[in-house]
Amino acid sequence: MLAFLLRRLAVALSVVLTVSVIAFLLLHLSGDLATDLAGPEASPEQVARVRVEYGLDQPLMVQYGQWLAGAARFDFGRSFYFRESVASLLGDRIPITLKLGAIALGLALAVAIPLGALAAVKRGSWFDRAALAFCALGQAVPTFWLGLTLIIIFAVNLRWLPVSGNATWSHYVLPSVALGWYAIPAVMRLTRNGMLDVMASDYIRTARAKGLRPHTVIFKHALRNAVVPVVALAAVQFGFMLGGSIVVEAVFSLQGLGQLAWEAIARKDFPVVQAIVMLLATIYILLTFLADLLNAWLDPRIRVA
Amino acid sequence: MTVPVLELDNVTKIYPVPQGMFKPRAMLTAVGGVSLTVARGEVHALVGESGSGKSTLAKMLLGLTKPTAGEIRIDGVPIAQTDRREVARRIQPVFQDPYSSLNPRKSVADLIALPLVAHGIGTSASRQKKVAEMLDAVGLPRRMIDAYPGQMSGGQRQRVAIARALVMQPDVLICDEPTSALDVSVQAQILNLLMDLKREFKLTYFFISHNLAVVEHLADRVAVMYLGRIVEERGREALFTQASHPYSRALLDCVLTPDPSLGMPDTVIAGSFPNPIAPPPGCAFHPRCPRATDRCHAEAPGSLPVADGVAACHYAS
Amino acid sequence: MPLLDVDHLTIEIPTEAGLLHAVNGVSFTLERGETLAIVGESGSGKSLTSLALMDLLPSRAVRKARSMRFDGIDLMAAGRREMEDLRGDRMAMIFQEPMTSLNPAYTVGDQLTEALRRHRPVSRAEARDRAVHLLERVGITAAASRLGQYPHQLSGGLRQRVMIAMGLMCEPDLIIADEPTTALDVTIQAQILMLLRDIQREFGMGLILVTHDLGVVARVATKVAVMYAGRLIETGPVEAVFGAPSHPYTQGLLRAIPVPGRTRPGEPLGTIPGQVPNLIGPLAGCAFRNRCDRATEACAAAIPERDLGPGHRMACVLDPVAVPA
Amino acid sequence: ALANKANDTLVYASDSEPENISPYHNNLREGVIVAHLVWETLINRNPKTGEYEPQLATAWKWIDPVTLELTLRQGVTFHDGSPFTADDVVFTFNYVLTPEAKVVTKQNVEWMAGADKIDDHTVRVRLKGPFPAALEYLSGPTPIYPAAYFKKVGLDGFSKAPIGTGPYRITAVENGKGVKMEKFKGYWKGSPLGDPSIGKIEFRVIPDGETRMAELMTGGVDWIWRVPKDQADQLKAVPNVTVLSAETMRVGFLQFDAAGRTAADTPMKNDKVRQAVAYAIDRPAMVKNLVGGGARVMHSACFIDQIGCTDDGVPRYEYNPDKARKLLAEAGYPNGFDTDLYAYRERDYAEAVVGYLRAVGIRANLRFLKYAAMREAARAGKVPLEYQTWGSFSVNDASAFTGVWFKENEDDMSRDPKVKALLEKADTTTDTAARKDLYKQALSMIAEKGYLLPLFSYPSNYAFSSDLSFTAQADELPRFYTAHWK
Amino acid sequence: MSTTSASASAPAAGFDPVPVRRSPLARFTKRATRHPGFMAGAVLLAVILVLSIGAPLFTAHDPYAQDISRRLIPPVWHDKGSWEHWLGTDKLGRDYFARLLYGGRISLMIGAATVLLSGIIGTALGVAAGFFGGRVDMVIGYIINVRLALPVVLVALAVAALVGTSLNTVIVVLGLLLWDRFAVVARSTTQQIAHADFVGAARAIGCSTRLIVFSEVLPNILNPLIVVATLEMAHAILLEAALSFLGLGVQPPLPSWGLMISEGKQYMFFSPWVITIPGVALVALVLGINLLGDGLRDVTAPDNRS
Ligand SMILES: Nc1ncnc2c1ncn2[C@@H]1O[C@H](COP(=O)(O)OP(=O)(O)OP(=O)(O)O)[C@@H](O)[C@H]1O
Ligand SMILES: Nc1ncnc2c1ncn2[C@@H]1O[C@H](COP(=O)(O)OP(=O)(O)OP(=O)(O)O)[C@@H](O)[C@H]1O
Ligand SMILES: [Mg+2]
Ligand SMILES: [Mg+2]
Repeated sequence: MLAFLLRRLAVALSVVLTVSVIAFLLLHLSGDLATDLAGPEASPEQVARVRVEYGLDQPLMVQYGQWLAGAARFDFGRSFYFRESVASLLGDRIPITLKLGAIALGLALAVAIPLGALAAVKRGSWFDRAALAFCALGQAVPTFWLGLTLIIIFAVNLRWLPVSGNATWSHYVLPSVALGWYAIPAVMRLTRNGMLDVMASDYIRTARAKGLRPHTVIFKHALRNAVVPVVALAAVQFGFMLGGSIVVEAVFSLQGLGQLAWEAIARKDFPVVQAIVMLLATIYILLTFLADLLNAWLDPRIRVA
Repeated sequence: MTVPVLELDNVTKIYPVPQGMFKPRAMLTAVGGVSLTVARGEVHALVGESGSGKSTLAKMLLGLTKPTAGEIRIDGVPIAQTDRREVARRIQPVFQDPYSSLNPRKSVADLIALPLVAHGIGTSASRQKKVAEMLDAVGLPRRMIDAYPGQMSGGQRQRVAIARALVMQPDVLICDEPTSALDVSVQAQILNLLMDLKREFKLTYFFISHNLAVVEHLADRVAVMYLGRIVEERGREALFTQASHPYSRALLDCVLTPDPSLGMPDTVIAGSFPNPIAPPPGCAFHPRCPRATDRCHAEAPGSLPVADGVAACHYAS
Repeated sequence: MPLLDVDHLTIEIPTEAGLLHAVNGVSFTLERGETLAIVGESGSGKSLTSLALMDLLPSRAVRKARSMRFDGIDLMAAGRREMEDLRGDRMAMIFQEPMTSLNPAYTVGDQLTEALRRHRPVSRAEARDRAVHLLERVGITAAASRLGQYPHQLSGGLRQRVMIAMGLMCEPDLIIADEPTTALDVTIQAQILMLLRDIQREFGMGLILVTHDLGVVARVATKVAVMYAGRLIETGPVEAVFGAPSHPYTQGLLRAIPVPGRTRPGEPLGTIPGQVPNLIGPLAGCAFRNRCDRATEACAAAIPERDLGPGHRMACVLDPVAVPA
Repeated sequence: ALANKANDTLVYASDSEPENISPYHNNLREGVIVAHLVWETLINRNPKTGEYEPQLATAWKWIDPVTLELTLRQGVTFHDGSPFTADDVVFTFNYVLTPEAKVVTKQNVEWMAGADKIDDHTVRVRLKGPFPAALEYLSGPTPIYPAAYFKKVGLDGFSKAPIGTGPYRITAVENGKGVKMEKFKGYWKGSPLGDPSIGKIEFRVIPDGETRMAELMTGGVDWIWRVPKDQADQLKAVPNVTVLSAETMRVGFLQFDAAGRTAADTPMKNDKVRQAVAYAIDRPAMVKNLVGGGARVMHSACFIDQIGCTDDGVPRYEYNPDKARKLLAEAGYPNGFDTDLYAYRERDYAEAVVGYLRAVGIRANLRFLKYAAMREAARAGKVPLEYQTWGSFSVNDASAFTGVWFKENEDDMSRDPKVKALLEKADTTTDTAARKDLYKQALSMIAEKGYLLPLFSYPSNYAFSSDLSFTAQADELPRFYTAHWK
Repeated sequence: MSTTSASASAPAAGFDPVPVRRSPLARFTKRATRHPGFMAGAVLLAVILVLSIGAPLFTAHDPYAQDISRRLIPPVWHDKGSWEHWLGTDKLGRDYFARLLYGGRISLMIGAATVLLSGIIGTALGVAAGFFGGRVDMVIGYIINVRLALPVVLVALAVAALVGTSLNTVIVVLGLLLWDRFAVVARSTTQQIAHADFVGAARAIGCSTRLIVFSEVLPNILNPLIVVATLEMAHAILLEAALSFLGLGVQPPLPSWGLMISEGKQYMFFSPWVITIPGVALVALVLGINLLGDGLRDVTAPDNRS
């Protein structure tokens, strides 16, 4: 188990490293940052000064090394725009996005797992069909459009919920729905398919042959095995959600990471963009790592290897 | 003395099995030091428990995987020095599961013609003709030429697989449990067919099975494998009447003939197949052997000559 | 009163291509202490028949019968809960695939005690004790320590033993074993079969053994039922059926297997030409007639059941011809 | 925090957040608004009269052309209760002049050489040279910081918890979200800014225009601005929302690669092509239908009310697509041509231009970029056609427009030495009439050659809760300390 | 054997030794036509395809022709609507229906081109990983991991912002980002296939690796890949819409549906149809593709008993 852990950790680390190279190159091969940084009115001397100030005159390898060394200490340099440490900028925004993602994921799981399981148990019924139709439809609705529609209906017309901001929990309702929406079909389908597979498996037949009550069969024997892949998917979805929060945060003017990223891209604030790419990638990798652990815990075949 | 068509000389296959990052990879000896000779025109059967290395041996004979050590020779020429395609012309496989051994996306004609295509033999018309001939040979109606595997029964598929194996007119057919997925009535058909084809095409069979009744019916010589090693290698007659190795004997006891008067055999060996990564010391069979002694525990037996063959048991008499 | 009395069991499954007549009017009885072997080719309906007894058929399958009684209980009339109470308690089942029949997520102990605690008001410790006892009985050493293991840590033979122990937890009156040894090696197969035989004797239960291996049938069963295309074509005491196989199909089967000492090596084996008919749609008359070399016009009509001796019956219009054994 | 009258909290929203709340360290309009609420300058320019009035300084006099002596007001305190003295003024000015201060808009302070304390309530500001606009700057972008506090916390600390002497004090600076302010109880009486009325003011950053609007409609915020015409029109129909429109100095225009820097054979080099473009665009229709609210069509390359700017006698291009097509054919492009239109704001307007060009056969591909990126491309000579806007830094003189776009500097895309010569002469001429005439000649030449096609002036639309009494000034600086609830 | 009359009396039961011969295509058609989801998706998609590809047949309006004096005319069901512009006009007075039809082309084009690119990349990687296993598999698995760790929207936005936005950029960026699912699916299916006996047989026959990959492996993993392709196409279309919505996708005056929503957003409170119409079109398209993909999965699934 420990070896399994360590190996997974090593892989995770090297993935993070590769992502860091990509994030770094992506933004540094794009052109002369110093010109951008110095601003439109800058003279060549000013540009040169900026270049030195931000270390942009160094070879790319050196710049990368310095940046990575900083990143390892959660020091991503200073924002070109805010001239403030990127880490502290991120620090303010991370909780918002994490909160949003967590609520959205919670919402999605809370809706999708029971519905998916029920659809599988009642396979072929009208409920199952409705659930599948909902899946197909759900995946077809663009997040941003859903967000706008939610605003029109629930915030502007009905005035039930606030439009934007993050002051109270009620502010998170609409964005979470918009963000969680896209994950519901995937989780639901996976739960349903997993349940179908499991329900058709020999050990469920064994459980039924023991005369166990249907709820024991479904909840103890079936769901436990059916959610194993859901755990991994949930982690992946959470990663996607953090990445996808860019759209939702833009729609709902939530000042989370996504919003910061979008603005930073627009402002060519590279240290911030880099840091966010890295951060999201790291969170994703961390999550899949945790999901692996959770899976190992849920599935003794991995745990007791 | 003529050169045997197949010779295995101390063939060993070791698979490294990863066991985690910081543990060294374990070495699994799937096949350990197997030496065999198969004479032209004979049926050489290989029996043994699941996991004893039969398929691995077959794969090496087919050139699908390389032995870790030892040498395989066809007509005296080492396989390692032969072009793989040349090996393919001489040795062809028939697999156990006729469902997975045929590409479900291909029609019977394409399946049977594949070896010709792979070796660039003939035009499409001549291939077509050849396919038709092969269908006749394996007893399939010609109208099935456009059928897909999904439309055929298990027996029919196995016939297609055999036709494909024969289209290049090989010398040796490696049959890895060719009938164990089939019903008895179909099994009989396939066994009859194999025997007919052997005569017609002068084939040599390397026949893997765990059904000793089938082996007895078909084989000229029989090798019994246990945990990657040949524990006994005899002519059929000798093995079935006077098996020397306790494991062979146990296997024979377990042949359940449809005779209600016999009841269950009483001499059933204990235990189950040991872990191939950590095989028992000494004679690998000793933990299950009713006659094991301290010597068996300590010392691995070599091959002792017995009547019409060899046996690897200290007490083979 | 027989332990089990099945009269005219029919199972139909609607499929894409049409209605599949998977089991067609199967009747048999089983007494306590008897072992009934159901044999037949793949797809002949053996598994469905045994699942039908347990009411474990796939949901689409439709089960019909004139009557089906287990120890006097009308299984056709029994409700879902009644069946649940019977299953695992008075009737138990052992499946073919020991690799997949145990839930990978729970320990052996958990899965063993579960059945007992479901049906009997026993404490955890009592259930555990019984599990240990039974594991030992089925020949598992260090039984107590096995309880904490997960199925994947056991070999196939061990798992099948666990399955058997699981079936025995409530001391059922009937055990149905669906090809319990097909996936196992020959030496292990012999061990498991002996175990089943011994246990059946010891507990005096009824045992239904589903298999396609005639050798197993001959050695283990007291009664045999031969199925073909969803029908029972010959049934009777094992000595009678093997001694005087009467139905052309049974005869064909017995001719097709090589028997060391009886068939001559290298000689062609007897074969049954053709294929099993497709069971979709109505099928009148004898299902075997297209493969039967003695078929006549009469075979297309309804086939009567004929008594051939005490308990020995077959479904064929032809007079049995003795075949050289 | 809920916006509205009942809570006595005015929430205003805008799209951008200043990179640093310290007024010397950002150059964003949003920053300027906060600066005027929280800090004070020595002098106040009355927005109505244009007169300079005492604020933190009660009196000032020129000792010599490069020395200004100011007498400071007594009894003023900073938001932390510490008194305002000459030290604060001296510290502020000397600090912002140091290179370490990294003041963002250097021209706001660079005219000063330094400040000296005469006594606790008298300071002298030394100039680098004679600078007639000194009072203008002392009444604008030069707020006074608390010396002691700033020295204690440094810029970083200051930008997180800034204090000034202004009518409102900051209670929270929330990165990415905005700024919270409340009325400063200790604000001195008799300020020219008047007595603030609203208890709490909150600035919220809401980047998305529609979200701002939704918030306004649902009462989440009380005040938004820069509302596009259509929304402004529609908001007028919404109960409880008041809409206010006013023209600004900003002019939208098209610029052409007349110098041929993108390619030697670019169609943009051809006078007829540029004129064709001018004829192709229905500017009155754009003003009427797209821009609306106080905008005017411009015909000269400057804002018409700027001193020196005139369109009298300057050639005009009416909307005439047929003529445009004809000109194109004459120029050798009977089937039109493909080009790129670069733009950075008001995508609708740029798209409309694309549509008009398309109608006469010029297939323009819109390249919508961020300002800096577009400017970089333009300066590098990669832009054939550009949709630009210019606000002249709010300087009320034509030179502030023409000087940027025609003096053969990097932003000049036509690079005509004759135009440059005329403009240089105009900029330095003191005689008003002569100057005007020179501008007229230059502007006529620009228009005739079609170097730059002025489109229209930009209006600004404010929308706010009808509970709020708010007046807008032409300088685009909302002064919330004068706002009050109805 | 005298079964002629017998089989005549039992016509339906198949004594025919070769079961009813149905070519894979016939089987596919039969199953497909019985699958309501598949049919619904196919019809929906067909309608959209016909409408957008044959756009000039359905509208006389030029999607680019503007008339800013006739801006924001509401659709015909609205009080102020007219049949001349039955879906109304946009902010520049362009006919909304025409833009919708031509916009469909863009969405379809982006979907198809992206999937083609990502499909090739992903399949190549996946097949290589699954087929060769070992080190190759490790490396490719690693690449897939890295790709999955990169936040798609963010990276796509950043790249678009850097290299400039255009139709081609969007296609290339999405194509380079969306191959992961192809790779994962191709890899796992190839792994299964590579261990199937028929691949072993092909090797033993002497087939070259190339022949094995192209004639034994690829045809057998095609079905799941086609399913992935449809789903990824939907994904790409949605992503393009999201990028365009954020202003970093396709550029005006191209009438991409995402862009239409983005532009219509300004008017959403007072003229909701400007986002509803392209939104519904987008939903319909993606729904059609998704239904088709799901249906395809069911229809091409191997027969199984349960
Ligand atoms: N590619 C491989 N990597 C690692 N171990 C392998 C590999 N292939 C086979 N083995 C191991 O080698 C041993 C022999 O396997 P092999 O398939 O040859 O047995 P077999 O006798 O054919 O069994 P069966 O009767 O079940 O077909 C087994 O323990 C198996 O787990
Ligand atoms: N769930 C199902 N759906 C459709 N058909 C089924 C289903 N289960 C079984 N069948 C069909 O019913 C028939 C009888 O099946 P059954 O499993 O009883 O056969 P069997 O005799 O047990 O065969 P085997 O020896 O292969 O286990 C077969 O034709 C099979 O295809
Ligand atoms: Mg094998
Ligand atoms: Mg079965």
